Amino acid sequence: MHFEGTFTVQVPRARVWSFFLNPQEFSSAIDDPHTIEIIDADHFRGTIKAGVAFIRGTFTWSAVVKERVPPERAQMAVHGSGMGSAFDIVASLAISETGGLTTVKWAADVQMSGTIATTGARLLQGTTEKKTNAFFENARKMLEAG
Amino acid sequence: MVLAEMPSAGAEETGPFVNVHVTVNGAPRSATVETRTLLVHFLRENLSLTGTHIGCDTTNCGACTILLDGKAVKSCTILAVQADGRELRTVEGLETDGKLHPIQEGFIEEHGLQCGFCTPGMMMCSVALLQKNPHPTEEQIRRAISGNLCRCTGYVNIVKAIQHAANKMAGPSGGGRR
Amino acid sequence: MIPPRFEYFAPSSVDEAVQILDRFGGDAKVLAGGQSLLPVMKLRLAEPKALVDINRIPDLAHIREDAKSLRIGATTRTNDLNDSEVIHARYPILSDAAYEIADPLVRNMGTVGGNVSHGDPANDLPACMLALGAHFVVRGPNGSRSIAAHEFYQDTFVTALESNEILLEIEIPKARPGQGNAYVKLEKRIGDFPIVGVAANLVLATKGTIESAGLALTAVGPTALKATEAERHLVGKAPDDAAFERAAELAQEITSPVSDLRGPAEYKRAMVRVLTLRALHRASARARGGA
Amino acid sequence: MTVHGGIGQSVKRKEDARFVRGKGNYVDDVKLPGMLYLDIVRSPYAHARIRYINIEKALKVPGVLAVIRGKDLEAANLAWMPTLMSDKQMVLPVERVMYQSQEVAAVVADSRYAAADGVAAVEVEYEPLPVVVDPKKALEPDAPILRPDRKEQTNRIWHWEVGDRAGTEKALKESDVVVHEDLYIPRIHVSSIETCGCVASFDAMGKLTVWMTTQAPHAIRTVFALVAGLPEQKIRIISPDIGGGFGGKVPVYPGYVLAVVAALKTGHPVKWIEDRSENIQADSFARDYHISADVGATKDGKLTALRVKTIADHGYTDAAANPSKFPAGLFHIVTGSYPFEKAHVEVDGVYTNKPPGGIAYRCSFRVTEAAFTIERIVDSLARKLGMDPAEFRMKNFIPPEAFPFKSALGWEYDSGNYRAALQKAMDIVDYDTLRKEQAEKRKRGDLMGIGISSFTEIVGAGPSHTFDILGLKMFDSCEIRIHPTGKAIARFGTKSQGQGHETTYAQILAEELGISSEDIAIEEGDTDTAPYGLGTYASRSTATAGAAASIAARKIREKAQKIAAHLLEVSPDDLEWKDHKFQVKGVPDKAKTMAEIAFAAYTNHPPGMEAGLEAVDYYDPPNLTYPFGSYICVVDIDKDTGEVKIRRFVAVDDCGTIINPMIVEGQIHGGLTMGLAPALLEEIHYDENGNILGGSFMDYLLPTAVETPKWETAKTTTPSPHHPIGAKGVGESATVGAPAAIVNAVVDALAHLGVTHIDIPITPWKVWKILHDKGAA
Repeated sequence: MHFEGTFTVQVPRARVWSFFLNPQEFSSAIDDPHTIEIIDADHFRGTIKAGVAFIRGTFTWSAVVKERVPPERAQMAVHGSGMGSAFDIVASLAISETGGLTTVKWAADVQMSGTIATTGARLLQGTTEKKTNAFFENARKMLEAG
Repeated sequence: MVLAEMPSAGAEETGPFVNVHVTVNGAPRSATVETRTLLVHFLRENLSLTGTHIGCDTTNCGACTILLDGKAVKSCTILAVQADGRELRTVEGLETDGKLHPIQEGFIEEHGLQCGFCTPGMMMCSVALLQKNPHPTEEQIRRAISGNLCRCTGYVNIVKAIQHAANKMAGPSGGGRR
Repeated sequence: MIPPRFEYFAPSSVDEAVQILDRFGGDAKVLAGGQSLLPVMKLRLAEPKALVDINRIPDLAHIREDAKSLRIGATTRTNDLNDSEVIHARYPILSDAAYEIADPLVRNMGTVGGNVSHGDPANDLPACMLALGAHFVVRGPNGSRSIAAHEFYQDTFVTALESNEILLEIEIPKARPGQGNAYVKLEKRIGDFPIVGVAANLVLATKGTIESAGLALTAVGPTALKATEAERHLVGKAPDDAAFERAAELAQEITSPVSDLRGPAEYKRAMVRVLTLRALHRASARARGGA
Repeated sequence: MTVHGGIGQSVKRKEDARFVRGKGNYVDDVKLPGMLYLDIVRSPYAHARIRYINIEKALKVPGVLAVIRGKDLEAANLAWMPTLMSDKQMVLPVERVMYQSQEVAAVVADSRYAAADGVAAVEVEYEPLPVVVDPKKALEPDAPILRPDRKEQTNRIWHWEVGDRAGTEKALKESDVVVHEDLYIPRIHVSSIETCGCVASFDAMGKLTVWMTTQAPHAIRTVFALVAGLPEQKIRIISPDIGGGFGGKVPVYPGYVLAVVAALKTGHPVKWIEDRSENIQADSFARDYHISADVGATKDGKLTALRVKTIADHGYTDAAANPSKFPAGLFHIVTGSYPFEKAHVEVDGVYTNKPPGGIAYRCSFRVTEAAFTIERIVDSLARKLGMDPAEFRMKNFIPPEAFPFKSALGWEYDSGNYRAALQKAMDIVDYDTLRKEQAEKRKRGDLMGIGISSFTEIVGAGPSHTFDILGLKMFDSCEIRIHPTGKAIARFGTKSQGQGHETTYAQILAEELGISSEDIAIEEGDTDTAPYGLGTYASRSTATAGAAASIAARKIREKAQKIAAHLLEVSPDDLEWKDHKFQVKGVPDKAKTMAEIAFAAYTNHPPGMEAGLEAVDYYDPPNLTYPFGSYICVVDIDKDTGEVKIRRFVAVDDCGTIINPMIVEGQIHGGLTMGLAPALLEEIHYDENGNILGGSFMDYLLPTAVETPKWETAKTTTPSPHHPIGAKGVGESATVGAPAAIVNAVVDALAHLGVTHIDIPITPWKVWKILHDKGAA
């Protein structure tokens, strides 16, 4: 599944960059209850209780920053497993600035495997898209709120 | 192979458990089981009534069909505790005093079974149908057994078996019997 | 497939049930018929800490028509809709739907309350409730409230029902003279989830025009969808091909089907039109006293 | 005088007495003292490296006794096992998983529930690897090599061809008309209503008994002996009542091996029963054939040549259950019912990240693929020539007088009368009237189609000169003992999974021995008692073990004749077998029944003769048998939704001599339904990441009683000349013949729009799309 979007905030580019590359900050934009442990600047891991309504389970996850070109682009790979399933996300950001406005172009390739992909295919696409959009929308709001 | 230390060291508590009392084929039966015990496992493993089968895990195939208070239901998708205090009937309860139920006769006479695996569920579903509707049309029969999958027979003879039983159960006034 | 462990409660009153739900704060789940919940638990896609079995609470299973409304209790079994004279005669949309929900055995266990409150966009009764303008009576720690069906469905599996609330009853406006309704669905195979379903409810004025219209769609969006524009278009029109065609087009516009094992999005959208026409024609025929 | 329950009688089935009472004994009904349960951790990935498997939490789950990983098996050299096609497959992976839902570890616990909890607690860390689900992409030069363990660094497992390549090319070039079709037969799953499972138990003497859902218990015993190094006399395989097989219970699945290992290590009996989802997602599949076919004809409609190229997707290992000389099974029966002079077939077996297989789906070794191909493409050819498909077939059939007929690809058809079968089907369905109705409907814009399939099957594998599995020749066996009171027991090397062997074998013996079929007990499936045989699949039981029954019975008759002569004080040559007893020629009241003879065999046998009345036969068939039939399907199509409804389906089958007409009809009904299933409903689909879509009965849709039409059956009878009673076998004919009839009917309904083919399953949206694109919706 591929999702992408763009948003613009009235926040300096450096601030946007630091938000998305700081695990403590960006993880606060995740709606589902989660934990995070920072291994080093490029490696993080934790757990997340993800799902929709009562269809929910705990996943362990790990993330690695694959590309880091401050302050304009970055790529992160996240891998998680739980509920007889696994997810792999490659998220990339392109951050540009014009006239005091910072534009974030994001893309996420999400791959689900296992029970969820097999039995939940009927509902997977919409749910994943919503969660992805919600994350970036939360991020935007947090950035704007300062 | 790695063996667990026995008994499992620091194991969490098992359970929770619950007492389940039911009437099965007219006789009271009870057992203490985990709350999560599925009715089909309760019947097969706790009560050793293995005529009720398991063919899927998604409530589709109907091999586990039994009667719960007279209604045909899929026992793989009911907790044993939900049946507490209620009346169950399984394939083992169809024959009475050494005499086969008309549906059992129908399945034999019309060759309504091959491997026999779906048969108990199919018959229990049919018994419920005939209780509610003693003279079903072919369309009604096909609809009534649409939640019971058979891979061997192609259903034609199952339909005939149910019609056979309907005629027999209806008796002389039912119009079907010679 | 074995469900995970849970605590089991079988309260004998609604208040007791609400208390338990409240105590578990979102980690408990109501068990009605269990025909959607238990399969998900067997797959271990849901692991509630507790199940609150509401089947032992008296008087939650009923179908009653009074001066104002048809009231269906939450633990009424789906098949009871099929067996009810009043439903067949006056609310055939519900028996249309009930006749084809899952299979007869599932319908003996599955409840009307479970079907409408599960929040699965592929369930059939939510669209019927939207078309009929139903209200859901729920009770929580702070007492009862009534939620309109069109405010109930928020997202896939997400409804206005709080985790400490229980659906008690569905309240449907009493059938009026000149009312006719129908539910039409397309399946790949009987008992499968629908490819598309359409619920239509029409009230014809004595002069023959459409006085009010309810139209809702199954399995073509994140929830059952109320086709408000199409409904608005129909009101005041004659129940004819032209009005229905335009309503069908308007209904198509609100859909966001996904391509899956039940067909490509393009097909589903096209079927919304076909089924909307069929549902409207059937509802209209029934409104005029036909079958 | 007929014997009770002899050949040709619709006697009721013996086995039904236990099944209708819920007293069948299926594997999951086996319960032993101290029995443990095994459940399996499966891979969410279709292709991944295993980084680690953490079992600490699982071992702490209450009731969990042990966890088995690949590396535990590797130590005992059991991580890999051979397949029936001399490839190898994993019991548990050590390094990589190769398909989604592959076994990764096994948990042993004191209950089913605890085992499931243990499975949920095992943590596995994977590193995803590139996934190949499309066999055509697997053959591209830059495709990842899925099986680096092999010498040949390619995803092509094998290339196999037969026929006259150059001659076929030439004949096609010289043909007036050539039609080409690409046909994809998707991956499907047999989904017998009982899944697979076993109970493994070692006794105090170290003897292993395994109750197992297997169609071939003897072959399994030998495989276990070879793989595990156990002495074969210390292995007993019991195949109890089987809830449907259809080919899915031929392979050796990892779960069986794991249960045996667990029983050995724990000292307890261990039960493993798979869930439906595991069954669909990980057990061997059928079909997945990408077929490309060209057929030529003269302009007056005479078939000339056939060329077929196929890519066979075998998943990550070739674990098909074909005779070893035929990696593509009997696919070269693809010339079907027609006397092609030139034909050529080539097949490439390919590895992908899917579960293993290429097994049957109620079909004899790729025969459905063959029948579908030829019956589809001759339909296209008839259409191109503007000929009626029935007329075209009638014109081209191998004529009855040409049998035995040697096909262009090397088979010798034993007997057939194809025109008679098609004519009968046309008469029953009232073909001409239907064509008129169709013409009128088409004028009104209504869609209706009539489809024909005149298939030829090839079953009863097989003659020892050509047929073996892992070197084991494909004979089958019968052993008969007549008791002193004239009752009998007979044991066979086959194993019924619903076919009714307890009834039909007794009927053959009743006919041959003059003993009521009710007085003959039939046993199969216990390797400690039954004679060795290759098992039941590919419609081979009647053709092989059924023949063995006749021959063994005739051996008994030889001895019985001598005993009768002794009793009647005449020379054996003075006796004849008539009216199911030995009588003095021309003196019917001087006779001895088998009961009298049997009693004498133990109480008063001739001096110098051994006591007893027993015989055994291992029957090596001289040829295969070639059942055939003609099917006509009538469909109506809803032009708004694209839904296809089968209005009528007439099946005329010829399976030679019929032993029990009731059972034969039942087999045809079931076979037709499993022909309908892939034509309209069933398909196992994978997304590009190798996720299986349709991996449970929620999404993999078996036909119910509502979609299944009221099948109309009829027969012609052309006995097999080489089978002792002229029987051919029938279990699979209908599955082989039906799909083409259904597809041909749908294509026929849409032919005026230029449609020549629609891939199965024909879903409503495929039909709607055609109608929509052609402006006809």
